[in-house]
Parts: sequence; structure tokens; C-alpha cells
Amino acid sequence: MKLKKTALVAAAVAGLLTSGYAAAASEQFIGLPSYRVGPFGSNGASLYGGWIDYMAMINERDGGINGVKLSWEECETEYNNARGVECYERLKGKGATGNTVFQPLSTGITYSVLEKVAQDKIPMVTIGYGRTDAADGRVFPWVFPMISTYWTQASAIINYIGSKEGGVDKLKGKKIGLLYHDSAYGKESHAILDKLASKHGFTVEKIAVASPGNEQQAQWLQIRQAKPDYVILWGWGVMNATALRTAQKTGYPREKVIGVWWSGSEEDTVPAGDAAKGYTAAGFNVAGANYPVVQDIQKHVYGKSKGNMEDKGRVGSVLYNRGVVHGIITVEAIRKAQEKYGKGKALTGEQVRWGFENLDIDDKRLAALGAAGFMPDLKITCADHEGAGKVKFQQWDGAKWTVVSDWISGDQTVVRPMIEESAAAYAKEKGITPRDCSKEM
Amino acid sequence: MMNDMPQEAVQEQTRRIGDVVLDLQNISLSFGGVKALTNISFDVREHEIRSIIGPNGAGKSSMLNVINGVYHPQEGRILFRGEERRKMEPHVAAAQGIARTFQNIALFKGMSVLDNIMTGRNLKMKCGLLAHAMFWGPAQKEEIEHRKKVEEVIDFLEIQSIRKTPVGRLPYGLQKRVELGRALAAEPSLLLLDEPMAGMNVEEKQDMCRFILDVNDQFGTTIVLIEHDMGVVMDISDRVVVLDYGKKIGDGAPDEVKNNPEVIAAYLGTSH
Amino acid sequence: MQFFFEVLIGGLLSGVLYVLVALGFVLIYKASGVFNFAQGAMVFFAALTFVGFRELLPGLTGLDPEGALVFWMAFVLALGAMIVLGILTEKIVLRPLVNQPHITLFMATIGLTFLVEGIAQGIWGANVRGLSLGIADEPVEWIMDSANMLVSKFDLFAAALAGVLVASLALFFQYTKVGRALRAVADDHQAALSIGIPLQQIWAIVWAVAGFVALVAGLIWGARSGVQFALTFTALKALPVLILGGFTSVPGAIVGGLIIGASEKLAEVYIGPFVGGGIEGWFPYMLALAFLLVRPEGLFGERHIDRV
Amino acid sequence: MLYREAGQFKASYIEDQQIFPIRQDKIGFIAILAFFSLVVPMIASEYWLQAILIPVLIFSLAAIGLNILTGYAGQLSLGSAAFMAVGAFGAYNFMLRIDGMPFIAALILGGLCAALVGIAFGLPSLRIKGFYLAVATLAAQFFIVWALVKFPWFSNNSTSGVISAQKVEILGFAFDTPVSKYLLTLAVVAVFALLAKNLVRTTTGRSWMAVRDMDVAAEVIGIRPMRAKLSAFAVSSFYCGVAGALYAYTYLGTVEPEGFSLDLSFRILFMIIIGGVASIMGSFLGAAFIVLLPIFLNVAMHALFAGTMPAGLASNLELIIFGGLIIFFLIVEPHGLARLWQIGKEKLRLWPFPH
Repeated sequence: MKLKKTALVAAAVAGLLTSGYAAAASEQFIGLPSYRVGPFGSNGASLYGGWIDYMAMINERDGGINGVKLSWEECETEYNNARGVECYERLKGKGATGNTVFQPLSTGITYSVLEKVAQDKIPMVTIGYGRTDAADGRVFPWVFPMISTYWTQASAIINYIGSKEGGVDKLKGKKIGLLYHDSAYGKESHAILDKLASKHGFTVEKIAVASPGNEQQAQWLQIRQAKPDYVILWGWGVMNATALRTAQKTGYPREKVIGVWWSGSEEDTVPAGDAAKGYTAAGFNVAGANYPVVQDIQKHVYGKSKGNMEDKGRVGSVLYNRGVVHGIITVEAIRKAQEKYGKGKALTGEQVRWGFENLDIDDKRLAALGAAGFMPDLKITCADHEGAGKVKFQQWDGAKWTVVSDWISGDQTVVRPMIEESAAAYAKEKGITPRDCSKEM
Repeated sequence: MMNDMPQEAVQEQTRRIGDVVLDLQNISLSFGGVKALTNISFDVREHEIRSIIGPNGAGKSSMLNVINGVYHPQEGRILFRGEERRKMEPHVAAAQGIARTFQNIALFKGMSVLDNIMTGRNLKMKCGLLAHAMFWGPAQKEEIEHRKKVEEVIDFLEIQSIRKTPVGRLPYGLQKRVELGRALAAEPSLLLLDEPMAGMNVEEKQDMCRFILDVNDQFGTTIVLIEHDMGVVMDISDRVVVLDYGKKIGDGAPDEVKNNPEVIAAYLGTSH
Repeated sequence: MQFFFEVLIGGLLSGVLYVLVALGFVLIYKASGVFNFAQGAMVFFAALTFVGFRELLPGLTGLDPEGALVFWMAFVLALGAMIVLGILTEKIVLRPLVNQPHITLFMATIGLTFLVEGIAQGIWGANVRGLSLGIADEPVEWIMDSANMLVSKFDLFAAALAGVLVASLALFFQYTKVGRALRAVADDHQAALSIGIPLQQIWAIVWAVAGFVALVAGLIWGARSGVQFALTFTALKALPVLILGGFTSVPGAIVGGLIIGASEKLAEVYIGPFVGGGIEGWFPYMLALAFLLVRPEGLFGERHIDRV
Repeated sequence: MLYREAGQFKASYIEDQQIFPIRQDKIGFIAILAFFSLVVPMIASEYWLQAILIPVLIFSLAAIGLNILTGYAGQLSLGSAAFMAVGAFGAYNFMLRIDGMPFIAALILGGLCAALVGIAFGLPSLRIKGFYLAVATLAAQFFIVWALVKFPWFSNNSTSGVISAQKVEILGFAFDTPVSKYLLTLAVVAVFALLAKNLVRTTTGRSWMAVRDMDVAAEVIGIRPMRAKLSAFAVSSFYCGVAGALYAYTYLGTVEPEGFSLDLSFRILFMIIIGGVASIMGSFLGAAFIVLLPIFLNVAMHALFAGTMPAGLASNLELIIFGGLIIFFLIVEPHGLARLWQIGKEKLRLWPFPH
């Protein structure tokens, strides 16, 4: 037994040297650069858990995609850029056709492999994080910041606040606080909100929280002083729970705090306890275990004790369901690509990229997937790698999330020009000639 | 004990003794209210061996620390080669040609004997950091030149066989010798020795005595010596200053001091 | 002015929480000369173990999950775990490394950090958990009404608890045999050994006491922002307190913590806006550094004289 | 029998003062360099080049930097990653803002920026020592990362504070393949490692070690502690800065300030402790060990427990083993891998007649 294990390790290490695994030709390999330890380990466990469970469900229920079974392997990144690059390289050559999609669920890792994916012809899908201007598919053919970018989300949040006030025109003269994680991620909010502020005539009060954000006394006293009408919470990790607790401490009503999607999961509200009651957050997916797609996972995966989640109570949580969304989009893109490149075949990353670019998940398809209302409908084109551009808002009632809005779109007349401008600047800096989308098929 | 020391050598030195090089006037030093030295005055003449003796805690080491700038006395004047000096850092003292050894060996433990002694040449080396990094042309030439000097010191102290040994591995007596070597490598005009023979056996003491006298003799170096071994002190010193409880209680030629009743009472008296 | 005092009081109360973490560092450093970087991980481990037992016990015993009995049972079990951790650390990590340079011991405690983090999450899972001590984090009403000033009930409670902790530690060190031995060890290892104080036993006790302090800190921090990995970062809040107050001074840690807490909040509010905010991450370090440049021996340290 | 210095006599001090006084060492060094520059590019896969060898080389350089400061000059620092960040952002801005900036010049200028910042944060070392200084260097760590995020000028007003390295071109040759990037990194690291070796064995290095071993004695023989400490900070930060620039240009391509976190600083510190304090060789061994160990553990865990153990537990077990091995190494060989190497060499010198 011991010998066998030693041999296994040796084989695995040898595998690193040679790269490339002998895998069944009818398996589609997906590398998972997951993180299950470190400050964001709990988030990673839910996100990758949901994604893996969905793929397992497709294998169990449908026998794969048109008979092509999905196979995957995890690689621990610890949410660390260098480890992420190592995982990218390690996973790249695995499987019969190599890794077919890379989704690191970390903006830092996204940046670190941005140029490599184009060289290696592996599509990178960054749902709800990553480089915003990559939504311009002409400049970034290999990157898909799908469903909704940070800028669209910011705009949608303003629209939501507008709807609560009785229309965006009512925002004139209002003051909106922005409590942001003082990092690259948090700063994504600045430019777009400034632009929207000048368009709608409100003011933005930007307040930075130093990472990790487990102390916010000063910030919330500043908020108390400034008395903004709403506070947008642009946080990550421990900062979110602390923000809600400190809001309670300083007497700021939680109903007026609107979180972004990385601030709107059970991982953020549960530790805040009562303080989170009434708090609203955006999301490109909703919480709940009653959707048919989650029910199918329960039945086909957990029913056979093959589930990935250690804590089964988290199935149906916001982040778990977000993982399921990752699964749905990945599987649908492969399905789409098979339509073009041959059903029942394992596809290369390049072929799957075509699948992502021509992805069209309309309401009918969503219903068929058992995900109506679970995530927005989505249509990707050569130029537009974002697709939906919609978010829903959910409110925490102290025990669970309740949806309180329909899908709300961002203001693309503001967002899209910003994306194109930023992408054009990147193209110029890098000497990239944007694709001519009329010639793509 | 050291009576077999050739008398002529001592005589020869006495003849060469010159002017006052270091003049300490009314030195007082205290640490947070505790007086270490009180109103001490004495001088050191060129080429002489000047010993400081006294019981433990008399302030002997503090005196050396005052001379080479480790401590700054609150009161008093220090004249070195006729110039009064104010607060002075030890490295400035070193630049003026004052070198020393320490009571508890203060070698650089992580380095070899050769490197330790090479540090003594530090002040005389002029090449910059970049030149060292390249180790090309002038830097290499300089390194080699100083290496030659250091080898002379190594030969002089008869420690050729241990030159590449890390000093931490050496026995106590040899470490003391290396420390002397490091001080000598700086080619000092004034050498301060803090108990160079403490903890040594007779042979080692004899060797050390010989080195001290040779340094004094061959290089003409002025030496200020702290030593407990009365025999050695009386044998090799030109003049002796006696401290007790931070005060000077005697000063003069060895024979004078030996017969000073105050010294006998305070110093020799305590050792009985 | 009212706003200034609000920030000041809030800062002082936050400072109390830093003191809690810093105390653990000071205890260990004083007794064994180890700069224990794992203190943050110990805070996390303690809080997670407490919450874990609190979740586990009602299922095993049928007791009321919110009841006092479960709370105290979980507390005792978590404390037991911390004591075991302390003893094991002494036996497995410190004893073989005795007489090694400080930096080696320091690195060993960083290794210990990984170990403790891994064990904590390996046993209890990565889930983020809430922790309620039954005291709401709300403004005290009468202060709010009379002075329009915000003072949190929870923070006052935490401050009181910290006060009790410090007082009981002081009593422990002053009046028990172990405490006296501990102080002897802190003063001079060799001397303590020579009069027959079992050094290694004392170290184990100190680590266990530091574990107890970590547990208290973990409960309070955990109740504020949830029991999650980020509790390990509380160590970073305690470090500037240590340089300000000195690694070996308990009063230094207390005063240092209050100074750091108050000044970082005031700086964030009054200086932050001019430089873009978010300065709390580095400001305490800069402040402590500036202070050290003026007074290298720290707040309560004695001036050190080099003897040669 | 091969490793024998008998019969090699040094007739001059020049010969005795070579970097490798023993002939076999010199041959060995040239053989290793030849292997890594000629053979490795032919046989190594892209994975090995990009995910292992390039980062190991870059971290070796950073570890040499920290070793100069901590190992040779005795000043404990926890801010190495921040100095890497200064180097990366410095080089980026020189490339960006000056037309026709040669890459190597930008690399060195980036390093010089880091050196200047290093001197500034090294000033406290003149008054404070030991862990107080170590914690004080955290001020550098947090302040620098904060400043790089906060002031958009550093990242050319990028919305997210992220910089994307320009193409690397030297004399018209574009370094854009893994092999060419590897060779460039190797060349830079090898040159700087040799320069460091020279530095530490001449006057500069001796004055650092003197200050480290006994600062009062050093001052008494005329070494100025201020100059020694600040030059150590400058050179150390310079090395970290160059490593940071390489990290951006030949390794990741795109970097964000937060990537240069305290965690990275600790990793570099681990490298010198595990590798060997005050050893250039040890810096390489330590970097290789610390980069490879977690990867090895991850691969091994997957091979052993894939499917049988919950993934979260497996990841935590990796962390536990990593921490445990660090402690184990510190206990078994507190002087690091370089000492093992040394012992091995001494054994080899005597072999086969150990007495």
C-alpha cells in the first residue's frame, strides 16, 4: 500500500516533468485553480463546490455533454498570484485536449495570466471579477468577463437606488457614500461612479478601508458625520461583516447599505449576526436551494453521496449558486462548441472559446436548465464579452436572502464607451490590432 | 614571575619616550547618577607603555571607553596630540590612529581570522561599493595590497596556520591574539589593551607579553594597558596609574606605585 | 468637538482590543524571549474551537445551544485545547530550538502559524461563523441622548472584560507561586534555572496562559467581525502596539494599545481625507517608528547601556 | 577522490582571493551554469520554465537581497516584498515615460529606486535593533503598497492600479518566449549573484558582517555603522528591486501592488532561513525549496487522496505539512541547506579516508 502511494506520488511528480496525461479521449478536461485555505478559503470552498457539483451532476444525470464526460482537477492557489500562475501552467497540458477553460476566481491571478491565455489559446472566463475592459472582445478575444462587469454593476446599483427613490432623476442632490476596499479591486468603482455622479447630479463620498478591513470605527464615524443617503459597500472578505457590524454600532440603517456581489453572500451576513438584517446586496445570481438545477444536484450528486461540499447546509447559498452559474456557463459553452466542432468529441480550448463567444442562453434555455430567475439570460458576441449586464438585488432578513428586485441593467450608454476607451488604450499600449468583428463567425 | 624579561628591552624603550600625546584632564563620567569616573587626570607619552590598574569596578574599562570615544564624559577635557576634542565617535578615534582590544573578546564571530584582521585595514581602504562588486582593477589590487599587510601581522603574531579558521572555533588564547592582530592591522599610533592576558596560562601570557613589547619596540606604538597580573604590569610598564572606585589614587613609575601606601591600602589591601 | 471625542473614545476602545492581542505576545516574549508570530493564528484557533464546540455540543448533549451551560462548556473545552496547544508547542517546537538565534525561533513561530491555521480549518472547516456573546453592538442610549456621542455597549463590555483579564493576570503573577517563578524567569533565565525553577515547565505554562488570552481575544474579535480566517490578522494590529510599548512590558502594551487605537482613528479621520484615506494599515507602524526614533527604549523601557 | 584540493597551491594572494579557490568548485560552478543555460532550455517544458525555474531564479535574487541585509549585515527586515514592488513599478515607469529606454537600464533604475526607498526606511536601523527594527520595516511594507495603490501616477492612471509590463527587447531581440525569458532571467540573476558574492567577500561585506557580529567593536576599529547599515539597506533593496522588476517583466507580465504582500516578504525570509543565513548559495537553495515545496505537496496530495479526501481537508493538510516541515528543518538544521551542502563538501574532501 505504502509502495503504491509512493509510486503514485512519483508518477505525479514525473507527470509534472513531462506534462500531458493520458486521459480518455472522450473526456473534456477542466482545470480548477481553487483556493480552500487562507483568508478567502471559505469563499473558495463554496464557489468551487458549486461548480464541481454542477459538473458532477451533468456527468451523473446526462452522462456528460453529448456523451463527453467532464473531468477536472483542482490546484490550490491560496488566492496567491504566483501559485495561480503555477496552477495555470500545471493544468494547461492536462487532459486529452489540454485545459479548456481557466477561471481563477481571483482578479490578481486573472491579470497574471492575461497574456498567457492568448498565447496558449485557452479561454479565460471571469464571471463578476477580473479586468473590466476585457468586455471589449475585439481587444480581448480570449477573455470573457461575463454576465456583468464591475462598472455595469455600479451603474445598476445606482439605477436600483434611483428606483427606490422614484427614478434616477430623483438622485439629483443626493449624497452616496462609497465604502471601498482599499485595493485595485475597490478602486474599480471610482471612475464609473464619478461619471454617473456628474450625469445624475449626485455626489459620491469615497471612504477607503485599509485591507483586511477588520477595523472600521473611523470610517463609519466619518459616514455618520457626512450623513449620506445611501452607502455602497464595495468590500471583500472580513471587511463586509465588519462594515455591517460597525454600521449598527454607529447607528447607520442597514436598509440604506447596498453591497456589491462580493459583499452579498452568507459568508458576509452570517458573521455580522443581527447587524446584517435589512442589508441589501447585488448579485448576478440569487440564493436558494429550490431552483430545479439545485434540486437536480441534490438528487443526482448528494443523493449518491458524491457532493463536494463539506457543509451541506451551504448548498443553495449565494456563493454556492455562483459556482453553479460557473458550471452552467462552462457546460453550455462546451455544448455550443460541440454543435460546431462535432458532438461527442472532446474539444480544444480554441474550440471552446468559440463556444463562449457564441453563447446564447435565453430565457427558454434557462428554463430548460432549471435556472429561470436563478441567473440572467446571456448573449455573448464577438464585440461584447459581457453579455447580460444585469443584476438582481437581494435583502438579508436575518436568516436568508430574499429577492427584492427584478433584473436591473446598468447604463450601457455610460459603461460601454468607458470600456471601449480603456480597451483601446490597452490595445495601443500593447500594440494589439482589435479584431474586426464583422469578419468573425 | 616575568623576571626573566630582558632588562635591556625595557631600558631601550624608556630612552625613546617622547612628548605627551594624550592628556586627560579632570574626567568625570556617570551613568544615570551612578558615578563611574570622578575627576581623573593623567597623561600618556609617546612610545610609552602606560598601565591602568585597580580592583574590579574601579573604572578601568570606562577609562578606555572614554579615550576612544565609546563613552562621552560629562566633565573634563581630553587633549589628543595637543588638540582638544569634543564629543567624538569611536570611528573618528580610529581614524586618528587609536585602536584597541576588549576585555571580553569582541571578535566578529562569524568571520575567519583573516577576515577579522582585514577589518582592521578597513579605514585604509578607499575603493567604493561598485568597485568591490566588480572585484576588478583597483579593488582587486587594493585587496591584495592590504592582504599583504595583514599577512605581515599574521606572521608577526605567529598565527599562519589558522588564518582561514572561523574565529568562533579558536581557543580563548588564540582569540585574544587575533583580536590584537585586528587592532595592529590598523597600524595604530595609540593602542588600548583591555586585559589582554586575562584567563591565559603562563606560556600564553609570555607570548602575549612578547607581542606587546615587540609592538612597542618595533612599531613604536604607544600602549595603554589594563592588566590584573601585577608581575606583568610592573615588569613591562613605564608608568602606572591606579584607580579605585572611579578615583585616581596613584600615578607614577612602577616602583613608586608599588610603594605608595594608599595604593597598598586600597588595591593590594583588598586582594589579601 | 463632539465628533473629535467620539472618534477619540471609539479609538481608545478599539485600542483595548489591540491590547488583548498584544498581551499574548508580551507574555511569551517576556518569559521565553520568543517573538511569537503565531499569536494571531492562536486567536483564530481559539475562537474557531470555541464556536465549533458550541455548534457540536447541543447535538451531543441535547442542551440549549444558546444556553449558558453550552457556552461555558465550550469555553472550557476551547481553553483545554489552547492549553494542549501551548504544551505541545513548548515540547515540540521550543525545546528543541532552545539557544538558537531569535530569528530562528521567530521563523519557527511563522511555521507554527501555518500549522495552527491548517489544523484549525482542517478540523472545523473553512466556514465563516457568527458568534454572539449576547451583547448588541449598539450605541449606549443615554450617552447618545445626553451628549449626542456614540459609545458602543459592546466596546464598553470588551473594555471591562479586558480590564478584568489584565487585573487577574496581574494578581496571578503577583501572588501565585507559578507567577513568581514566571517573573523570575523573565528577569534572568540563568538565575532562575540556578535556583531550581523548572524553566521548561514555566514556558509551557506561559504558552497556555497566552492561549487563554488568545481565547478571550478571539471571542471578542470573533463577536465583532465573525469567526473567520481574518482573525489571524489581528496580530498585525498588535505589532505596532508592541514596538510602542515594548516587547516585555505589560503596562507598555496597555498604554501603547490605547495610544495606537486612538491615534490611528484620529489620523484616519483628520489626515486620511488629504491623502486618499485607508491609512490605518500603515499609520500605526509609522507612528510607533517615529516614537522609537525619539525614544529607542520604548514607552516604559529602561535606557540600555552597551558594556564593552 | 575527485574532490581533492591536494596539489593545488596558491602562489599568490590573487589566486587565493578568487571566488572559487578550489579548482573543482570553479569547474562545478561553470558546469552548473552551463547546464542551466545550455541544457535546461532544451529539455525543460514550458511548465518548468515558466512556473518553476523563472520564479525560483527571481526569488533567489530577492533572497540574496534579503540575505545581504539580514544574513550579512544582521538587520532583520520584513519588507522585502515592498522593495520588490518599488523595483517593478519603478522599471515600469522608466519604460513608460522615457522613449527608447533600454530594458536593462530600466531594470537597474528600478533597482536604484528601490535602493533609495530602502535607504529611507533603513534610517531607523541607526537607532533601533532586532525585532523592533523588524516590526518597523513592516511600516515600509504597508506604506509602500498603500502608496502604489493610492497614487494612480505609479500605474499610469490604470483604473485598478495594475500595471502591465511592456515588451522586453534588448538590441532588437524580443524576449517573448518562455525560453528567452528564462535565459534573460538566468543571465541577470547569475551576474548579480556573482557581484553579490564579490561584495560580501571584500571590504564592504566585511564591514557588514562586523556590524552584525559586534557593532561596538566594528565602530572602534573605524567602521562607520551608519554607512555599513545604510549601504546594506541600499544594496539589499536594490537586489529586491531588480528581482521585483524581473517578477513583473519576465514572470507574471502583469502585477498589482497587493501581489507584493507581507506574505511574500515572509516567504523570502523563509528562503534565507531555510537556505542558509549569510550564504549566496543558500539563497538559491532556499528559494528553490520554498517555491517547490508547496507545489510538490499539492501534487502529492492530489495523487494520494484525489477523490478520497475532501478537497478542503487536503488543502489544509498541505498547509499543516508545510508549516511542520519548516519547523522540522529549523530544528534539524538551523543553519540551513547551505550548511548541509558545506558538510557534504567537507565529507567529500576527506572521502574515502575520513581520518
